[in-house]
Amino acid sequence: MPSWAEPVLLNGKTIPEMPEDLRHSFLEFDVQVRRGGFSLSTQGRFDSGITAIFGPSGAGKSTLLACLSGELKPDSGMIRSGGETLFSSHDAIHKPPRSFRAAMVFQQGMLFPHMTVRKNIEYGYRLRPENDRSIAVQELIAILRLSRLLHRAPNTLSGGERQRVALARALATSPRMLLLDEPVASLDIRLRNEVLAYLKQVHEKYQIPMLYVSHSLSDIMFLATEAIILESGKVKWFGPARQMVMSAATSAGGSSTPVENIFSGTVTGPDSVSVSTTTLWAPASSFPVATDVTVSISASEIILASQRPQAISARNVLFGTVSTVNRGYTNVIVSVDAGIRLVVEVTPESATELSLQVGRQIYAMFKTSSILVTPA
Amino acid sequence: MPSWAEPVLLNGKTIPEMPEDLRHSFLEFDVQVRRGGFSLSTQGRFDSGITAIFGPSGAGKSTLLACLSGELKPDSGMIRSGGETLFSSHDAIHKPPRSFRAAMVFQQGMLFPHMTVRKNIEYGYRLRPENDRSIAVQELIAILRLSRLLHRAPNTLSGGERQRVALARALATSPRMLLLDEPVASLDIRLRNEVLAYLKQVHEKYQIPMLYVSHSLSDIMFLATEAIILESGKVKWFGPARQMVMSAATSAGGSSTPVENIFSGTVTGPDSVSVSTTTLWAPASSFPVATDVTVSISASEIILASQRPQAISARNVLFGTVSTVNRGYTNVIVSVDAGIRLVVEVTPESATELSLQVGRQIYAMFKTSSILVTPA
Amino acid sequence: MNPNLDIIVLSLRVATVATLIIAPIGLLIAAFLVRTRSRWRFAVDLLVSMPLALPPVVVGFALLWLFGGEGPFGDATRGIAFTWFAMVLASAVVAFPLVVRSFVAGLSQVDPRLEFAARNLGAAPWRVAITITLPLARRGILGGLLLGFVRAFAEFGATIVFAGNIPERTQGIPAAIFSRISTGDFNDAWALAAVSIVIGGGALAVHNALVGRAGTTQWEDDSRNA
Amino acid sequence: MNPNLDIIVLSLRVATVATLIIAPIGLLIAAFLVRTRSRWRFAVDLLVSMPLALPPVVVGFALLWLFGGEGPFGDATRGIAFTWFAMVLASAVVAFPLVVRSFVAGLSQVDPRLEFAARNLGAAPWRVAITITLPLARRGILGGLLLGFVRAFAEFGATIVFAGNIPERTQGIPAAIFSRISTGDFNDAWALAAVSIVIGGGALAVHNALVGRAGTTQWEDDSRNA
Amino acid sequence: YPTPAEESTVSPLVFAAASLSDALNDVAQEYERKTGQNVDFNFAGSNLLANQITMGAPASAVFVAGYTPISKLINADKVETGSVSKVLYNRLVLVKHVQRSLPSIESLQDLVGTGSIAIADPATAPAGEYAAAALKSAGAWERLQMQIIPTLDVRAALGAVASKNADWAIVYGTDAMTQKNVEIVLEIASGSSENVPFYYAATISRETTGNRFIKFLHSEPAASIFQGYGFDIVAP
Ligand SMILES: Nc1ncnc2c1ncn2[C@@H]1O[C@H](COP(=O)(O)OP(=O)(O)OP(=O)(O)O)[C@@H](O)[C@H]1O
Ligand SMILES: Nc1ncnc2c1ncn2[C@@H]1O[C@H](COP(=O)(O)OP(=O)(O)OP(=O)(O)O)[C@@H](O)[C@H]1O
Ligand SMILES: [Mg+2]
Ligand SMILES: [Mg+2]
Repeated sequence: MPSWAEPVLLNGKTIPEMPEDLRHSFLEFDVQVRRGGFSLSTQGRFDSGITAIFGPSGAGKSTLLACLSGELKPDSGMIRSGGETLFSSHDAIHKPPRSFRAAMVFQQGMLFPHMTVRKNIEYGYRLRPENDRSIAVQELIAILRLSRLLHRAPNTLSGGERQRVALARALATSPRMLLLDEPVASLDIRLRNEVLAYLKQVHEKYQIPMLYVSHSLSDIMFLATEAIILESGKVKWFGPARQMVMSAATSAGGSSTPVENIFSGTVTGPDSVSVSTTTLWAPASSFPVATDVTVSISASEIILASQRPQAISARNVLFGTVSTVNRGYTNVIVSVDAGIRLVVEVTPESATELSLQVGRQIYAMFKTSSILVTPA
Repeated sequence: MPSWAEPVLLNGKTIPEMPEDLRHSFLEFDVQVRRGGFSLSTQGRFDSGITAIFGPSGAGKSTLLACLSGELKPDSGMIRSGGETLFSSHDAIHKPPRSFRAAMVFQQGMLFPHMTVRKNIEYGYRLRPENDRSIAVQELIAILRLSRLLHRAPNTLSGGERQRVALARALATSPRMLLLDEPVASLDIRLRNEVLAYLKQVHEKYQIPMLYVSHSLSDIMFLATEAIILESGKVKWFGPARQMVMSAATSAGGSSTPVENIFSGTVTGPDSVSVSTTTLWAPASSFPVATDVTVSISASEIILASQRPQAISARNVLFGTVSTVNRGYTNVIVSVDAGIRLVVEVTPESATELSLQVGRQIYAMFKTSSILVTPA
Repeated sequence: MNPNLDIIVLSLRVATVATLIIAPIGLLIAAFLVRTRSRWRFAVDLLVSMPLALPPVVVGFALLWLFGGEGPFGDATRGIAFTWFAMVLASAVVAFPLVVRSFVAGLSQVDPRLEFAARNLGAAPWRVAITITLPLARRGILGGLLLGFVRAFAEFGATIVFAGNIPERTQGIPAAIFSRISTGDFNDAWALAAVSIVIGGGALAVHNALVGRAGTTQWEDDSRNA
Repeated sequence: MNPNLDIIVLSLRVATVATLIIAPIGLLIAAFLVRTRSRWRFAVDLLVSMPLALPPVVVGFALLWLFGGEGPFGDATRGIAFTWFAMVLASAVVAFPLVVRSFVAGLSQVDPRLEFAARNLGAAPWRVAITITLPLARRGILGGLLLGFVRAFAEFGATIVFAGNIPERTQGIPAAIFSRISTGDFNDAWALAAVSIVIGGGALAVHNALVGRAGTTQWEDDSRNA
Repeated sequence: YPTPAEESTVSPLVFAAASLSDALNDVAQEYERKTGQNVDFNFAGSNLLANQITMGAPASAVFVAGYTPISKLINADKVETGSVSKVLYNRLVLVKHVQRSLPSIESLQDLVGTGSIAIADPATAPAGEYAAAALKSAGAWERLQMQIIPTLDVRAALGAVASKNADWAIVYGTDAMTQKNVEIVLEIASGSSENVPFYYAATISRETTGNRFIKFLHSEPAASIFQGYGFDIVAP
């Protein structure tokens, strides 16, 4: 049974180990494989959520996907999906890639050069029994903006166009699982957001589990529920994506990648959400009232004050008690219990000025624009 | 002579046209080319800075680089670099790619599959006369972390490793110009930052002009001095990179991509910078005092208040006068003259509450962590 | 020219059947050579290439021995020599190495990752072979078929030894040319040689049309000429 | 076996020289066929392939006519026939189409964007050809050289007509085998055939070693077997 | 062209029928031992040799089987008519595989309906031409049409029987001697015209070294070598 690499400390909290009897584990694996000097040795279990795979260049992310798609036969170990053993060195089982039904979006695209874009997209689609085709090609073409490209040869496509075709081709197979290797790396911001939103929608609609390799914390934040950090072929960390993002951001230590506060909330009005009993002013959104949403607030955008501020453009002002203080070299991470538990990043100087210590009562304020509301 | 596409309004300011007699224009071009249904028709002049090329997928960014590197012969037009005419349909000049000396980092890597990583990197290096080799291979190997990969075949490299080798190969030729097609798209955050910092350093040290295709505003912010926005094969906009980023961010309209305030400043202490006569508290940095730096502050992280806030963790509090108010659907962009000119993004509700209007006197505050200080 | 017409038809038929026989076997062997790591690879490679290393006449004698009553198959295959089918066999054996070499070249240029992509999308191996491998190897495959057909069509040495030179039965164009030359019928001989060249050129044209303009890249396609 | 040794050496020399002559010309023609859009492509292609469509004996007669003193070059080329060099010419002509086809296959699988990458890095066209194009086309190039060498080595029909079968002068292995068979010296004939096969196998082994294990991908390389 | 002075140093090149190669190599050796003169041969099928010479091949002399090739050369003015001489004969024999039980044959007519008969192609090989002539003169040619297998040359006909692919073959007696698993069933003719004559002739416009060799071919030592190989000598 898989046992997780040593959990890392995140804001003073320990990430619990995965429970042994995770009921809905959709994919279970324990694979070892060597490639020249590199060796991958990972194990894990994924449920039907979206799992981000994060890690430095050369960590083994693509290698792991290659194993899980049946492309690369592991040296040893096992891969089980939905109760079916796809690979087991012990039992000498090695099912063909077809049985994996894990559609792959390759880092290099891998479009069939001798087929038009349409033929590429329809390749796997046509191989599915008709009553099994849950995702319509027409929909994919529309959403991924491919209609102008359908009759083109892959080698005439731009980088971003290739990635979209590869994505459409994979989705068109109505796969049991989706393996995405940096699928939006060469898309512009707008397309990237659209594609990510669509992936999320696909996941909600069809409950297709996804493994999503990305170097972008904001993509992961947006899309993933679970996350794995791979380093040198080993799982360094596994847990909820939001915690991973925080961990990665703090360990990166820079102010460029934000530490996020992430809450489950409910929409209570056109520009307000409630998180447990606290109501927050959020940017205007079109979510209907009572929608379950994820609310995230960047830790660096929260301001602390010892007195209640007056006539201020920050519309969210909460009162609470400092519960932990972690001093770093360039910043101090403080958590404040204010009905909700806020993680706040301040400078060491501010921390001193405000005499931040456990038990200190304090105001926390942030602007509506600091709040990101996304579907739960 | 090139004439620019209609300038766009940025926070009420008009971007001036490029002066006709830009003295140091290093690269001048005016190219038209058709590929199937797509046609590129652009003109421009670059000085020896770093120019970002920004634009949606399929806009023609790679096509433009192909023209400027001599890979794709334009249907008509001209390309001049450092006074030398490299291509001119009028004069039937079509110099070989060698004469362009514009080293390309391809979107698809294009490593030579039959050579080791080292051979790849040294390929162009060895072709330079010895006294012309300004960038040492050893340095590239060290900075791009390639030493472990030198004897490997390109097809055993991970996506990020490939990109780094491609970059090293191009830099090793000590080119007269560097054409970069999303060179950091599949690098992890840390490597990406390192590579960008190195590119900047290379540029400072060797004054190699660079054209940098990227979808990442923060990369562009960090690296580029000028920027071009390409759309459907046409230059939509040309101007200083910082203004492009602001423009793109506001036109994207979302809160996810920040509007930035960007200033030239000087380091005045370990954690302070001055912008004109105003001193700001910045994150601790290692820039020596008196270094010229670029200071940027995200517009959405600035809080406005009608009274002077007391005992607050935001260490920068400026007092000024509202000079412009632009109301959008989901946000209001306000500029405040407070010694420096700050652009602030607030919600429509806040704007109402604070009765923001031109002439209103107001406090603007932001945390040190909201300030990004980068080399000028 | 009427007897010549029969000769031409016979040669076309023999070359066509020979090519059709070689193609599938050649593909299997080429796939074995390209895609396996078997220790037998070199042995198979050598066996397949052997007819190339021998003058066709020698191959003819070898076939005569192999399929004759003294050979390993004994009397079972005795009826083959000096028949139409012997022509097919002789030309097939001689053309085989060329076909396999070309197939090997074609198959080995197919990126296995593209084949995997197809399998990943749900295709069974045979479907991958038909829809991905063969089309991507088509330059080598079609080149091999062209070489095979033309070589079989022009085969003389092995054929005349193994199939004889029986007018109206085993006398194809090459044997007919040989006879015409020997009897000093040079005009007829050159006419038949010209026919050979025309048919070879036709095969080449068909081949070129089928191969199409491969190898275009993003910047170097034919849209510009369109 | 002493006279046989001379025969083997002669055949090796002829095949080697023929291959060396074919190689550069074949490369130029293959490059022309692959890289240009010339209207002459088909004509050149056909001309080059012609010897393949004809029985070698016919090719031999064509050469004899062409260079024999009665042809277009008149007496200028009269001395060539029935010499060592005639053997070289005959085998070269017969092997040429095979070599060019293989070269064409090799060159057309080279991604022009890689060639551009090299030019972009400062390489002149000739350097690109040597360092990028040829190595990337090496499967086709080496395959062509192998085919050419082995085919030239086994050439009989054209050679015996154009160069004759003069012991110690123009009698290579194939002609020697023919002579041995003609006089019933079967042991000697088969021994020489075996030598042919061994030399062909040697060429194949050298070829395979030079080609190396091409076509490995990221996941399918040989590190696992190492 | 070599002057007479050079004549002794330039060896003649004799275009000779392939079936003579063993015997001629021995004869040439003997000749060289006796005269110090070297002789080179070009061995191939007689019709091919004739065609080569017609097309300008540099032969000093020819030594070919059957009348057709030599007459072709005479008609083309390629040989000195006066130098043409019939040197020897090769007998034609009917052979079968030793292990094959076939009807016993008394004369060529008996072959009708008995199985396939391989003969060298009458159109291209003198041995075949003479075999066909023998069958014609026996009155069996027309009726044997469906049984006849024309082969590349006489060796191929022999090979067809030796490998049991054909039932009968008409081949040179000299060849039949070399093949252990065939036996001679019938001598086609004991002397006369069905024996295949081999002609020697010097070519025109070449050095005359060919003429000296002819004298040696008719000499006693050469005759005994030829006889040793099974040829019949023509009385000079
Ligand atoms: N055949 C091989 N020989 C040696 N090392 C190999 C081989 N194949 C892969 N590797 C190494 O294995 C490591 C993992 O590769 P992988 O492609 O999985 O990385 P990755 O995590 O996807 O990185 P990236 O984010 O850059 O794409 C890399 O360091 C790579 O160099
Ligand atoms: N041969 C062709 N036929 C038709 N259209 C072509 C051809 N080659 C390129 N194009 C189109 O030209 C446009 C510009 O391509 P280009 O590669 O320059 O885009 P890009 O700006 O680099 O996009 P990306 O960010 O996705 O890489 C694309 O829409 C592409 O589809
Ligand atoms: Mg990867
Ligand atoms: Mg591009």
